[in-house]
Amino acid sequence: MSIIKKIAKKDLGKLLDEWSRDFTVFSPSKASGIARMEVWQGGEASFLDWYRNTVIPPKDIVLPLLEEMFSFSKSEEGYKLETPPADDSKRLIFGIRPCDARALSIIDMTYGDGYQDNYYMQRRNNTLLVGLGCTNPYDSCFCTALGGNPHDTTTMDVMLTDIGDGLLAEAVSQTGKELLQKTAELKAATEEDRTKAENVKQAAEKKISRNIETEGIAEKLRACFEDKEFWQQTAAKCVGCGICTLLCPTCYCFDISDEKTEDGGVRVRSLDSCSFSVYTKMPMENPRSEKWQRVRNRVCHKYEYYPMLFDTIACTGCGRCIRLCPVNWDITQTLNSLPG
Amino acid sequence: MTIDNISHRKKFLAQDNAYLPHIAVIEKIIEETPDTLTFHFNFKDEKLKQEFTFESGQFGEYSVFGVGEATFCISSSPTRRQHLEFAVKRVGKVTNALHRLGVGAEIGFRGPFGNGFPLDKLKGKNLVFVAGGIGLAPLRSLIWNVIDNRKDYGKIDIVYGARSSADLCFKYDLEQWAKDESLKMTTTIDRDDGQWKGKTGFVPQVLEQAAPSAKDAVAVVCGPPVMIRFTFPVLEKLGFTPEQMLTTLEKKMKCGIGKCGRCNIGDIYVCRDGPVFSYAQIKDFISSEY
Amino acid sequence: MEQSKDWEPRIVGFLCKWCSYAGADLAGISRKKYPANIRIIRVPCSGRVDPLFILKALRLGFDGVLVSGCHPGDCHYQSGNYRARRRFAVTKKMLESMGVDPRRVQASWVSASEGGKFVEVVNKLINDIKEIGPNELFSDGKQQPVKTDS
Amino acid sequence: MENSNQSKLIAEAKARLQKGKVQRVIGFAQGSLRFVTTPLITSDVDELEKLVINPFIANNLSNYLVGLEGKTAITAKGCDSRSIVSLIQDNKIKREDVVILGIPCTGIIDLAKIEKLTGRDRDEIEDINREGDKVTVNIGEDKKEFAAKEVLYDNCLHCDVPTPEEYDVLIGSPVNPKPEAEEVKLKELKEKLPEERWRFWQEEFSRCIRCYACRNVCPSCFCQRCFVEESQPQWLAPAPHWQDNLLFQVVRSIHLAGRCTDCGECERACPVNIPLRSLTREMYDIVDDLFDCQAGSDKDTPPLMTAYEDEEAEGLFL
Repeated sequence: MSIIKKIAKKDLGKLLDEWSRDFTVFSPSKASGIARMEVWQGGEASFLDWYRNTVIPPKDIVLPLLEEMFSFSKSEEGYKLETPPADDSKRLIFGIRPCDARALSIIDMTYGDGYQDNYYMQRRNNTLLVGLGCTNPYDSCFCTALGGNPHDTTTMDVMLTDIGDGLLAEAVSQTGKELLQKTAELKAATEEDRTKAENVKQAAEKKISRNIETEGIAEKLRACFEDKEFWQQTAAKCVGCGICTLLCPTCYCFDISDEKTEDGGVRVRSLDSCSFSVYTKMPMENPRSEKWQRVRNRVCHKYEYYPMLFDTIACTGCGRCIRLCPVNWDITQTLNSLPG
Repeated sequence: MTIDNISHRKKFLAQDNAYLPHIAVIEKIIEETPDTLTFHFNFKDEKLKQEFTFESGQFGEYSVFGVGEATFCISSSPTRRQHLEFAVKRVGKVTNALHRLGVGAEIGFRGPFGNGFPLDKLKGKNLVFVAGGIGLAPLRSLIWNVIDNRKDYGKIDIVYGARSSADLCFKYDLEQWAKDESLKMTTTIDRDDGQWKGKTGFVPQVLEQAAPSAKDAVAVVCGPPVMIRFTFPVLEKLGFTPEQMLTTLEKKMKCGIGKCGRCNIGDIYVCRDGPVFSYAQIKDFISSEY
Repeated sequence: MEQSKDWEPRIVGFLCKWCSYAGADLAGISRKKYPANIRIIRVPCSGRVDPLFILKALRLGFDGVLVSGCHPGDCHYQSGNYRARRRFAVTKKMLESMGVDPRRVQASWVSASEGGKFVEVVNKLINDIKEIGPNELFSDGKQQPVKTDS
Repeated sequence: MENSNQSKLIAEAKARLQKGKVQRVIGFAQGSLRFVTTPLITSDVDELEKLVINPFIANNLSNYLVGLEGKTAITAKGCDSRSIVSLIQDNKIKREDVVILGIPCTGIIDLAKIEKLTGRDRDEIEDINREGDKVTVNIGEDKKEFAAKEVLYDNCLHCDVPTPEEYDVLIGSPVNPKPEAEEVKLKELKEKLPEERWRFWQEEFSRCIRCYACRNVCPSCFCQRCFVEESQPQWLAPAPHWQDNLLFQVVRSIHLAGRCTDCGECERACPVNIPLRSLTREMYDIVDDLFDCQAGSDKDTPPLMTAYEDEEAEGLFL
């Protein structure tokens, strides 16, 4: 029997306060000048008034833009390396959207595969996802084309549906079940609430009109890999910046660099982007020196290579790359116009 | 390539954090060419020094702390484990920093990473090694490996070339191999430079003249991309099938373990699925992304 | 600004090799004393000084930056110092508009024979910097990694 | 900017492409999102039907000109025409290789401002109409009316060149400069104490994700290799520390001295809302004050930083 409870919107602040005792709670905020997930500061949960999605995807909570991998110091005995203390704090992301939650499961595939990426996995395993379904998706959203939907529960622990005066909370995972059970304040949802939620879900899904045909898309991309003219034309207006990758919830590529201090230094990793020519540049050559090659790599990585490797398209249709692109380069248009 | 046939990933040795280097000490430096050095090194940790194993063709991520990391294959053979070796051409930030180090300096090493040469598939075969410039480094590990287990293999042909006689690497090995009657060694330089008494001509042409038989043979190719691109067609002409041609690829790498993204050729990650590939695996991509 | 008693400003000077560097040299030869707080980088011409150099010096924590070249009209390369003048002017104005004390970044014309002027310039810069205190523009409380790449 | 202008633009572009006078046309087309336009770069005559002129043609398309082979017809607003001239001054393009289809412009609507004023996102708005100095916004039944100066981009508020100065054809009649409206962001920043100003920028650049959109959309940032990509020496940590983010942007602004035409493209592109134009505008004013320079106003003068007068800026030197 699934657990379904109701949270009155006016009590949401109190609920987040309560959860903040056991978790570092992240919730949507514009305090930094941009919509992103930030540590809950208490007070009224007013973000429901404006929140559609964040600009910075919530992946940055488990995969920060910048992190220290280890520090090194030199003494007479030689170099000594030290990793930062393991971060095993429990986190809870409140209000993560289904597209962004599913994106984490896509990053898990790479970071959990073969050699585990401990830095990421530790944070990921300690992070609870309390998702909030979308009632008002953007015109750039296309999650439904990729097997998701505005109330998809994949990888969530708890899923919330906005039913007007309150949020209907449904446990998805065992952890989510435990969370809801031990949260004292919650009332059980009524049959009427559930009907309302069902209607909300259906209405939201109908609002999404952007679409791509994913059937056979990996094969199509493979077939046009060598079609230089197509990719050049496709890439013509792209300015080659890193917005679509750095702010993509599924993009995980990074750079590693050393930073010196007087007596040693740190090795850091920071998110990187395949849109940059230096990304693949070696001193003597660069296999993707041209913009069209980089655009092709970005598209193919998501829609061809990832399906080949993990049987999953590495895109969840969050639409950020379309919304935030300074020249409105639209990946759905490219995918819908593949030759052949 | 699907998830099933990339299962040759090796278990990482001794520690969980694959991003954390082992400290190693440089024991000897050999000047190969004016811009290439070979470093002999050993791990500082005694236990690791004893237990470290690798396969020919595998690579490591080498750190100069404060400058960064760079990728090089292990150029010594696992059959000769007094120390490990890698060869560095001075081309960028990290390689320049390595060239400034002296004997006794400490570096970081992560690895071994990558798949290495499939020895089980080479056993009993005739082997044709084709290398250019510093591309001999990974092949050298395999060549010594094969020589040290000579009875396991058939005929051996080596074709090695460089731009000029001064650019030939591992001259001390070349001399030994030239004397070794169990193998056929051909060394060439691109253009006659006045001092060179041997063959001249580009590696692919010299290979074509040498014309090793494709029967029961595997060709192993490594060198600059342009040499690789011209060598495969020659091998095909000589009757080698794409499955009979192996190469080891070089790409910009950061993590070495298939996470950071940049070394892909299509859906193949050179660090994780390679660096050793058969031509059959990469021929779809080689013209446009390599 | 709180500062420890023994704080001494660290200054970097980009000196044109034809005039100001020779001027500094002259100051040394003629035993004119100037503080050891200045680290001199010889440049082929003041026109070589990219605004980036100035910003990088501040980023590395230097408390002041001096750019010095030949007097207008005396450039070994005809117009290098004129170009330096425009470049330096916009750099200084830009930094000022962002809230950097303009005294932190100064420029001078010092010829090869003006050893005395070089000493004056350095002393003035150091006194100015002592007045405005250490460069904390790029610090944020935490110790920041300082990259001292070649 | 009426529809007849759009037809005229299409006709002019077609004529040139059909006759082979140009190899391609660069203009604006309706984007894939409501109100948003997108650059159209095409050599296909039929595609030219997609060209639009409307109050949302924000991008500075001159950015695409550098490195193109052959001749190009390009639509250009006043500010864009200055960027083109600036590129000619810098010898990045040749005047004879571009056919400038000039578009007189009375200002571009800043959708972010409308979103802020209405509390609704762009895609929740049905319609936006501009007539003269009035802009009406329809949200469902609700109709809101704003003065144009409330919803135009900041850099349009005291635009010096509403009508392109350099063009081959002018699409429509010239328009006059708008009366100036106060720029709130710039004013607030100028009122801050020096130390507050620096901390303000520290705060702003803590958000920077180093996507380099500001640089990549900038027509004046045409260096083949930017200093941020140098590794020997490495001027900038590759990781986005605010210090390096700020260093990057200050140096970028200085490198643009005499080139930046105040088109505002960097600020528009920034995904994390850093008010970059407050920096570039500062530089625009500095070169105006010091050297009476308005970037891109005269294609026959050398670039600001390569020229000099015998006596200038002397007060700044010891």
